[in-house]
Amino acid sequence: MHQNGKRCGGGRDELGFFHDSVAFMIRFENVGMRYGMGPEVLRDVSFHLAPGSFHFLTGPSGAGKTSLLKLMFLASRPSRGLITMFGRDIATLPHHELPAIRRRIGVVFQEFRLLDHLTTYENVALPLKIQGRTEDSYRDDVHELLHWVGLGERMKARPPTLSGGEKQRAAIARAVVGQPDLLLADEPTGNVDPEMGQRLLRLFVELNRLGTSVLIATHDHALVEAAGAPELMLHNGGLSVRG
Amino acid sequence: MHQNGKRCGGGRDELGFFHDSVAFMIRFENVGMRYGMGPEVLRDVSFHLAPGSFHFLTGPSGAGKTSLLKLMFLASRPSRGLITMFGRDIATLPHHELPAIRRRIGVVFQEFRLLDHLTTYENVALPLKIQGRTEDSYRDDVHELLHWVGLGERMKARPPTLSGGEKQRAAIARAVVGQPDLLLADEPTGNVDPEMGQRLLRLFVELNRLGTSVLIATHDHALVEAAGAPELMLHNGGLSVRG
Amino acid sequence: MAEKPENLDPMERRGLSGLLASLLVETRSVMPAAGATGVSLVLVIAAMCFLASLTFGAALSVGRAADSWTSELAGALTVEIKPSPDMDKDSQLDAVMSVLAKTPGIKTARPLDQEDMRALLEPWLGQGNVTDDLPLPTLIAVEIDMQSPPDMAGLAFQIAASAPGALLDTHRQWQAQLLQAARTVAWLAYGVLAIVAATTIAIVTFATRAGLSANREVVEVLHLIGAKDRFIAREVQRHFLHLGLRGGLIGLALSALTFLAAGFSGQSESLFLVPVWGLPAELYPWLLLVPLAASLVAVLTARVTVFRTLEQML
Amino acid sequence: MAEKPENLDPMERRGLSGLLASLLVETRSVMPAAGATGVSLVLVIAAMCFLASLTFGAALSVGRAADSWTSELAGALTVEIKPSPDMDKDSQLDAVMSVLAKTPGIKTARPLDQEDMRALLEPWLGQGNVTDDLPLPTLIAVEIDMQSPPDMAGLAFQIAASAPGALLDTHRQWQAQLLQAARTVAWLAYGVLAIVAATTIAIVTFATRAGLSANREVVEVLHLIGAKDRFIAREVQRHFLHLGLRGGLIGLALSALTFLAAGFSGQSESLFLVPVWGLPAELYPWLLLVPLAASLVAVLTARVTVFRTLEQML
Ligand SMILES: Nc1ncnc2c1ncn2[C@@H]1O[C@H](COP(=O)(O)OP(=O)(O)OP(=O)(O)O)[C@@H](O)[C@H]1O
Ligand SMILES: Nc1ncnc2c1ncn2[C@@H]1O[C@H](COP(=O)(O)OP(=O)(O)OP(=O)(O)O)[C@@H](O)[C@H]1O
Ligand SMILES: [Mg+2]
Ligand SMILES: [Mg+2]
Repeated sequence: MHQNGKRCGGGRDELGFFHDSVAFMIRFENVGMRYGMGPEVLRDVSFHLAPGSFHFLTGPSGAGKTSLLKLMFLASRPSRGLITMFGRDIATLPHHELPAIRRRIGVVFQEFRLLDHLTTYENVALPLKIQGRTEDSYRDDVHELLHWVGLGERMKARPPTLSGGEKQRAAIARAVVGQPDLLLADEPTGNVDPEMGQRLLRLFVELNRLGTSVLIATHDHALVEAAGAPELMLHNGGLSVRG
Repeated sequence: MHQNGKRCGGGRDELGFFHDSVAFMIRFENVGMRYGMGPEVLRDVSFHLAPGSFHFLTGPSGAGKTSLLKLMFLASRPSRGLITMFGRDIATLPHHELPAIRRRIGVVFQEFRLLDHLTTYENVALPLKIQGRTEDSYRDDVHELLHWVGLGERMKARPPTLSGGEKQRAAIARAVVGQPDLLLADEPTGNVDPEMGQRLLRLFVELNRLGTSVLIATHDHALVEAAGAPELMLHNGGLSVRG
Repeated sequence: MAEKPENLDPMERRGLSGLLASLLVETRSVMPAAGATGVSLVLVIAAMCFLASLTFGAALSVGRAADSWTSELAGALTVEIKPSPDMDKDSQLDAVMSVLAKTPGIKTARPLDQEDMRALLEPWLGQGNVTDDLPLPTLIAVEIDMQSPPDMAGLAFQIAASAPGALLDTHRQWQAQLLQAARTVAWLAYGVLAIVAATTIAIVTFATRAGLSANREVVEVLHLIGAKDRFIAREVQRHFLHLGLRGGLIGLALSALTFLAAGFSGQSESLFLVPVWGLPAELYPWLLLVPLAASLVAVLTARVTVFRTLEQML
Repeated sequence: MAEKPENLDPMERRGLSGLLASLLVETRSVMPAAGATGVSLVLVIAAMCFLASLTFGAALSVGRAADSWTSELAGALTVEIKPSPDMDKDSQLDAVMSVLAKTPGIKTARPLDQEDMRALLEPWLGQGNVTDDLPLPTLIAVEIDMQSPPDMAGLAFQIAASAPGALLDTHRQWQAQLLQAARTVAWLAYGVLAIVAATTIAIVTFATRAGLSANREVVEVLHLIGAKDRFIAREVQRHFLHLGLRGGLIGLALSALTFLAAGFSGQSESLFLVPVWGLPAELYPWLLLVPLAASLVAVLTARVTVFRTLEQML
């Protein structure tokens, strides 16, 4: 992985924004992954992402994009290889330090994974609530963000009554509300119209400008072209880089 | 709604393929719909679809595409107006005749709605099983269809272990397996790559050529352009037609 | 991919064993095989059937004990003959016995001998105190035929007339109290049974509904792709019949084992009315009613709930 | 959209009533308020607590009745004085009474008078048959202090020596049998209690786990967005504490009502050992243990299950 333009930050970056002063935000070395006894979904994947970088992750359906993201947001372990996140080898990380790392990562799940019993507002505020912040300190921010993604009117609706695209935008809002150091978005524009897609892309770019590293798995070529950011391409379990 | 090219069948169509010899497959007249006490999601929607036609349904996220489809696959009732399906007024249709009508409609749900405890094969075969057909009579067809949508290798996997795009393709396969008279697809290509999207479009076109009326709700402009079929556009609860 | 016909239904076997297997083992249906909620439903039903079978068994044997005891008690009379200066003891006895022998509806009449009297009185008078010179009344234990009991008033009159000092004691004083006791114990047992049965029904009902809510998505999808209400209901019922029977039989087995263990533990003497413990062998088959009832409740609940769900659905 | 601060937590009230309210009413937490599975969990816990409270109350009062009855029985002795040609009745009595008066550990000693004897014997001998000329032994009812009982062997020797025909009867024959009966009934009550308690624990455990499986997605999402295990466990525990307490208190209220109704229904005479029915007022507070135990079981199950789930998760 090499630098590309402004947004794809250099290897050694001294932005005071980051908690560790490490060279790489994420580093994969010869990572392999399989589900159970199945075939290897990922094979010898090696790359690194610098702090403040912006990348897309592409590949045909079933190529392993979601699986790769799962490794990054610590939802599953690799079957081999080394993964370093924020300068820490995640294989040796003690269990109680994982939540602190997860809080630095915002995730847009491909299946949204909103909590059906909470309102849209509560869903989006959840990461802040979990960090122990009081509602007074974040209420206005959350409202503003919800309006930005076009959910100002649906703030008190519960996810089952949202349209597909509304759910997706709520999921995006939840992922970015905490201004994470790393944003992982899995197909974040699959259910919204192109205009809304461009609007959401601006949100990601803005976030990136404030220091967040962004990685977006997508099939949407228009999005990739509009952003002009480098592309990690998965094919047959292997990773190659373009741009 | 007016005829467009070959695929958008004329008002009065005498294709022997259809069980009723009616002019319209679907006819909406001044249909309005609201959820509970909320605002009207659909307002004064009037249109008709001829047998054997092919249309897209577009509109911004939250415009009411899914709501409109729900009316067509008999999942909810309009709050006002008249809906005629296959020549029958659905408001006066006795309860026990609804299953027969539903069987003539194939639906790709936006949220897939596969049954998690059945294998992909069983999920896809379900509409046939429900019609009382024996497994011997459909096994080969289902296998062939699964291979066509690229799920040949994942036939025995259960939905929770499928990737997003794989689930979507399974949902599509389930909708088309019974060669329905009407296919309603809600965002059927949101989770697959453009190549697969084109492949799936070919499937729909093929089905349409065999006599199925097709209505696809989508945000994917590339798809709409590739098919060149007329577009129903939802905006602010109202419907307009292009093409 | 060469597809072997290995997804042929493995339960296609026929015959009685096939039927049994298909009742107990989940056949391939469109409902989810026992998942987390399925398993816990089975266990809840098992636990409730265990309790209900224990109570049912206990109530059955208590009820039966109380019944037989009541009829025994009601069938027993005593004739007392006080010593009289006007007639000697043996003549008194002979006169009364001949009256009893002539009366229809009397099964047996047996004068209590010295030994019986001693056994009766010694706890109260102290060992060795019941001596031959004690001027005790003569007692005759009379057993009547409960099917065609004699006319009590007439019998009492005839006995009093037959010999001076002779008196028919119908044990009224004792009987009132003891019958009341027996009735109370039986009522108690049935009351407890009613409470446990009601609780079991409530729990099975709610557990079934909870189990169904996990299957709501399945029901909805089946409905939307055109399954008939009856098809869905049949599938759901069969699913809950399996769960109910499996749970019920586990509970039944546990309770039968408990009764057997208690029976073998040797404490099988009867304590007042309560047979401590062990169920009479001929009552075991009745326990089968419990899992059947539980399954029925589960199936009916599932059926009603599914139809109600489907009705709301359009 | 002008947002009023109406989504302020309505449970922010403080104080005891606030605490109680927050225990019973679901406070706004990240766990789903009682949905379908929540409601059925509450009802299952309520039903089981109802049964368990009934059994617990019954076992408590049976146990207490058996205890007091046992100690009454064990604390009672009888001295029999048979008529003797060597000493007249009153001297015999005086001699024995003075021995009893001197012996430490004896609470009271009371000679039974003619009335007592008649009451004792009439059921056996027939009314009017216990006449003054019946040469009955004299009986003295002795009540001993169970805390510091007298030396039985010594006492028996002294009594026998004090007057010819005097004998200490420790009721051994009766006692053995009756104590055995009391003990059996008490054991039975506790055995039933144990069975019901075990069943309750099993059902609450499985119902809780079923309830949790509905919340698995919530737990997983919280985990993935960085919630600490302790936070998740605390939320889940609080949720199940609410459900458990709510169910437990419903069950408790139902059982207390049942006891009260039974108490008022007038059948409050004691039947053998079984107090039929009604719970002594001072035992009601003990019933509180049942919902507390049920909530504890629910909370612990939830805690263990959540931690196990989280451990599997990385
Ligand atoms: N839990 C699982 N168990 C077994 N196999 C799985 C599991 N999850 C995914 N797979 C398989 O691994 C492969 C990669 O899946 P993944 O979800 O990573 O694909 P993807 O690139 O995200 O695809 P899509 O664009 O369709 O979402 C697929 O073939 C999928 O069937
Ligand atoms: N069950 C419901 N209860 C209340 N409101 C609902 C419900 N379902 C949808 N809505 C609302 O109705 C509007 C239209 O929803 P619908 O799902 O039809 O939109 P859509 O056009 O399919 O959008 P998308 O492209 O995002 O899927 C939305 O604002 C949505 O929030
Ligand atoms: Mg994916
Ligand atoms: Mg939609």
